[in-house]
Amino acid sequence: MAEFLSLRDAVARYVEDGATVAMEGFTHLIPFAAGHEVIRQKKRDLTLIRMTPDLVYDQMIGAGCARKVIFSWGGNPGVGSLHRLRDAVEKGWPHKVEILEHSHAAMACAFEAGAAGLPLAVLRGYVGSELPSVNDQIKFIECPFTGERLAAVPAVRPDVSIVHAQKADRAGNVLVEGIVGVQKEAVLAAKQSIVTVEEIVDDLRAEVDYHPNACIIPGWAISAIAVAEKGSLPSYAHSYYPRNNAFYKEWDGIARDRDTFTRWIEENVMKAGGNA
Amino acid sequence: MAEFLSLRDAVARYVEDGATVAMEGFTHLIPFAAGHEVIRQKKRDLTLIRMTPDLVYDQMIGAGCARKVIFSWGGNPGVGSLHRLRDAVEKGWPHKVEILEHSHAAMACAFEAGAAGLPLAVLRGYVGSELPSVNDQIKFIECPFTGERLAAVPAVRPDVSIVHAQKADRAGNVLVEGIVGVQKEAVLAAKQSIVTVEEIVDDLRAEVDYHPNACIIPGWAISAIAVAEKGSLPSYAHSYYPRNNAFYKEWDGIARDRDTFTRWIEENVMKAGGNA
Amino acid sequence: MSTVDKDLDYTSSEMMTVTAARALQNGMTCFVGIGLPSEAANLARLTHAPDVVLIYESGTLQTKPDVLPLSIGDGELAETALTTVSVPEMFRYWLQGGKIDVGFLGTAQIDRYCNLNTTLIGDYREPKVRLPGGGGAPEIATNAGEVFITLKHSKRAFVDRVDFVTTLGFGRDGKGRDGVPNIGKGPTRVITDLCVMKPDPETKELVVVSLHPGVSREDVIEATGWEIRFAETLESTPEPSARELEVLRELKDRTARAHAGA
Amino acid sequence: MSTVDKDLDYTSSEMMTVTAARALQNGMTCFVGIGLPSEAANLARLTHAPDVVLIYESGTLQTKPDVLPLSIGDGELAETALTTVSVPEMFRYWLQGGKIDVGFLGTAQIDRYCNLNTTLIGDYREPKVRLPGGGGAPEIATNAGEVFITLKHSKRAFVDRVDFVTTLGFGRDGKGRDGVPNIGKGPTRVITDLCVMKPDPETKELVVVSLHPGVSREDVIEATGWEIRFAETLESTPEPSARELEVLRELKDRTARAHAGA
Repeated sequence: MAEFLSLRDAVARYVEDGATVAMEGFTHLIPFAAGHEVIRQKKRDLTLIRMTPDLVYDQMIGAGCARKVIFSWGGNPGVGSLHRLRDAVEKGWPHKVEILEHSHAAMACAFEAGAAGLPLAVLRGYVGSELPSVNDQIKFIECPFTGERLAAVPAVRPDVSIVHAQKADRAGNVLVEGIVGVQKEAVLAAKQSIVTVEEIVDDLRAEVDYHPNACIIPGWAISAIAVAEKGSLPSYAHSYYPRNNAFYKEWDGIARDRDTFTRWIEENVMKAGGNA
Repeated sequence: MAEFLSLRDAVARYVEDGATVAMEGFTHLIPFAAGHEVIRQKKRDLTLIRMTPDLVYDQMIGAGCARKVIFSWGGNPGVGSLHRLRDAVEKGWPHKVEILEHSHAAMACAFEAGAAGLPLAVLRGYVGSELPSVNDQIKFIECPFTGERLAAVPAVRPDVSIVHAQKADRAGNVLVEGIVGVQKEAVLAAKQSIVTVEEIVDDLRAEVDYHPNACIIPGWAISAIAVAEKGSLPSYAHSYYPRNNAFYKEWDGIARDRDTFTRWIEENVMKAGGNA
Repeated sequence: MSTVDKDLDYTSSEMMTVTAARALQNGMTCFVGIGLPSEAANLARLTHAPDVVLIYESGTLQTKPDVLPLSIGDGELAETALTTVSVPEMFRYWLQGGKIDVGFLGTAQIDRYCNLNTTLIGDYREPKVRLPGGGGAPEIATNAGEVFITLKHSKRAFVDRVDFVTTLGFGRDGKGRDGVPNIGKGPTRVITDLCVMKPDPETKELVVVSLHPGVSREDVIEATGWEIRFAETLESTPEPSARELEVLRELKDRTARAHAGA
Repeated sequence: MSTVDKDLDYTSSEMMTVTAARALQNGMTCFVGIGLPSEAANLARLTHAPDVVLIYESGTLQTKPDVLPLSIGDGELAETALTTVSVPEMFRYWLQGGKIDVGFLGTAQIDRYCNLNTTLIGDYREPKVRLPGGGGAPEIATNAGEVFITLKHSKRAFVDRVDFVTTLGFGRDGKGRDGVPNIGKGPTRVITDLCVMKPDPETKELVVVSLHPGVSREDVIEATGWEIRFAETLESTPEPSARELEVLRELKDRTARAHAGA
């Protein structure tokens, strides 16, 4: 049953040093507030899973939280590189970070398989790609009915998943709307889960925009809910606020240089309250 | 691109003798009008796939359309047996019908795999069940990561799938709402598809109850759309009409006896117009 | 349907439903079979377990039907659900994904090791009676945390050897779950109109642990197709409370009225 | 960004985008990569192919953005989509399920057999330049009916040997799709700011089939990292029409205005 906690308490309780953590949100509803809380609490040695690392993982990697990153597209969308990710992988700053690299299709299937309680995902994938030569987690199986060779990857089963959503109600049920990405799968695949939300409403079913088949995660499938207003800025929240495109461009300058980056984190994350 | 056809023309064009046909709708939105049209057009030797055969397949089997039935629960829900299915399987009337029997989980996964373009579905299923001893389509594979033994079944890939839905718009996009069952998967898994609908509206996106994540099947993924008002009676259509429970009970008496059944089909299906 | 117990103001059917309902704890997630399990699960929700989460295989998550559904996918289930998902999602994410505490099942036949048969009576190729088949049960029984079973007690149902193992209890020899990874505990109690049974912790053979008021050991022996065992300290099942009976009867009346109309 | 052709009122970038747009036919379903492919696909939709179905990997089905998205999951894409599905559904049902006629991709490196590299320059363990990675491309390239590729022509991009095959064209030897079941046709055309290339039907090696106005063979040779072949009858790419240029420029202006604000 979801417990309503402050973001600080939720991260303190559920994100342990050394844990495998998935923070999802496919360009939309990226849990930045939660990422900043992880940085403030100086979590270390995390295995960070995310299809598109984006700025949130660039910040966490630069701040020294990550030991390993599992991803399928690691760029600053619409801008260029993730300089902190590259600096960690290529130059080992602030320390060496290991990467494990997939395609989107494989990671999406791996989250889906995790949610479905399976140990593996099977897909028509990686045909002719050299990714299997650098990722020993990609194997191939033979279909027992057709003999076709199919790719197999291990299911994603994080220790904790963190996602951001529009609303929760007092019973802890969460609504995700718009681009829903793999958030529901991330929550269901994880042992523990934290959902940050823009706001708490009385009852999702009583909301004017309630729809019988809306993407709702029931409160009993979530560990903790924390209110984090504007919790996904500079990414966006459908029907709440738009993406801060200017900041994505600015980030390129901030993240290019270690000192500029460190100052930015110090001023904008470490010194900020629980809701930066 | 979906073509708007009469139900008669749609069935005539897409349901061929000997075809593999999935008519789905999980207790809700069962495509009865289409089933009756198949009976009227005296289609023969069909392999009928459906998780819950229900009255619609009982009628088609009794009317001689089926050669084989693939299913996972074959009863009259809330009432008892499907007498026509039993008579065909046990006594060979009107001719012998072969059955291939799964669990719901396996069939749901097989539809899902069909929609996902895979040749097989993998599940944690059939452990300790004797169904694999009577269904040679159930195999077991070993997970290459964990060594776990997992069940595998072939994906469902029908020649044609037929489902009923609430609305289509003029571009052929279809809305399914309420209990959505495996209708979307059935349509996407099939080579051809017919969707019968209660009504045609101008534009689904302009409807008052439009929701960004509603279950919508785009017109270009459908072969034909046919209007069939009350097309799922005696089952129901969420927000249109309730289930005719009385008829489900009555059916028990009608279907118990070959002559009563034959008369009922003659009077209620064969003599009815295109919209029985 | 069932006869009223002579000295008591409730039927053996009501005794069964109330006892089955009490097995569900508040807050549990329950994957509900249609019929007796559905009646018991909703009674639990309307009495001691208001926050029990009822899930039906039609995709209706956390549903609160006002009347009992006739079919597993009645409109009532969708209209009162928190949300409704596709049937593949239901079986993949919610059942196989490990979100279900208890699967609540009925059956046509059951044996001493809780194996269930809902497929047929007789031989598979030449059935005497063809039953509906497995439905959701085979995977509910293995993927839910535990399984409750409720059915009427009779020699036709409680058989020495089920004609077909549709759904695993503990296997023909009681060892069917041994060493199987990622499998639920299996059946933990069977509730009938006569008694409550639990599997022996070692052998997994069903043992009567509680007799309903007015029921004798002989009644159970008479209605069971094998030499049924009794626990050393046999309890007496607590009677239904006035409130439980009132809520159950109102529920069934509402249901009858609702379904008579259509 | 690009220089205006001397005698013509359009840039080589515009020439590339217009030519790429023309490759899309009305009614096609197109899985759209961000950047140049997205620009071309939306130009097609706004000109000759109003019913082209644009699908982005963020789950937005049949979207009609008024301005070009910066990221693959901009709000604009969801707000103008017919419906938005989960990312697993997008890759499983829509791409792998065979519903995509054409995948429209960009790339950092490409070789003569249309293999694409978006992973890195240099050695995998000691990269000189680390690129974003595969994203959706590896499975778009094999599961879509065919693939169009668009990128700027330069020796850095058109290399003799890609440093890493992120995404299959026709393999290191041109035979990478031979005998593979259930695989799309692969790349059928490559559109650059200089020319249009297509794979040789036999060898699968890229052949220039059309030169853009004002571009010489030498320009292409100069900008290609291998000995590029030319078709026997080399065509001249038709110029952009006034309407195409107008629509493209309006689209880019609207986009610039929209993104300057945020």
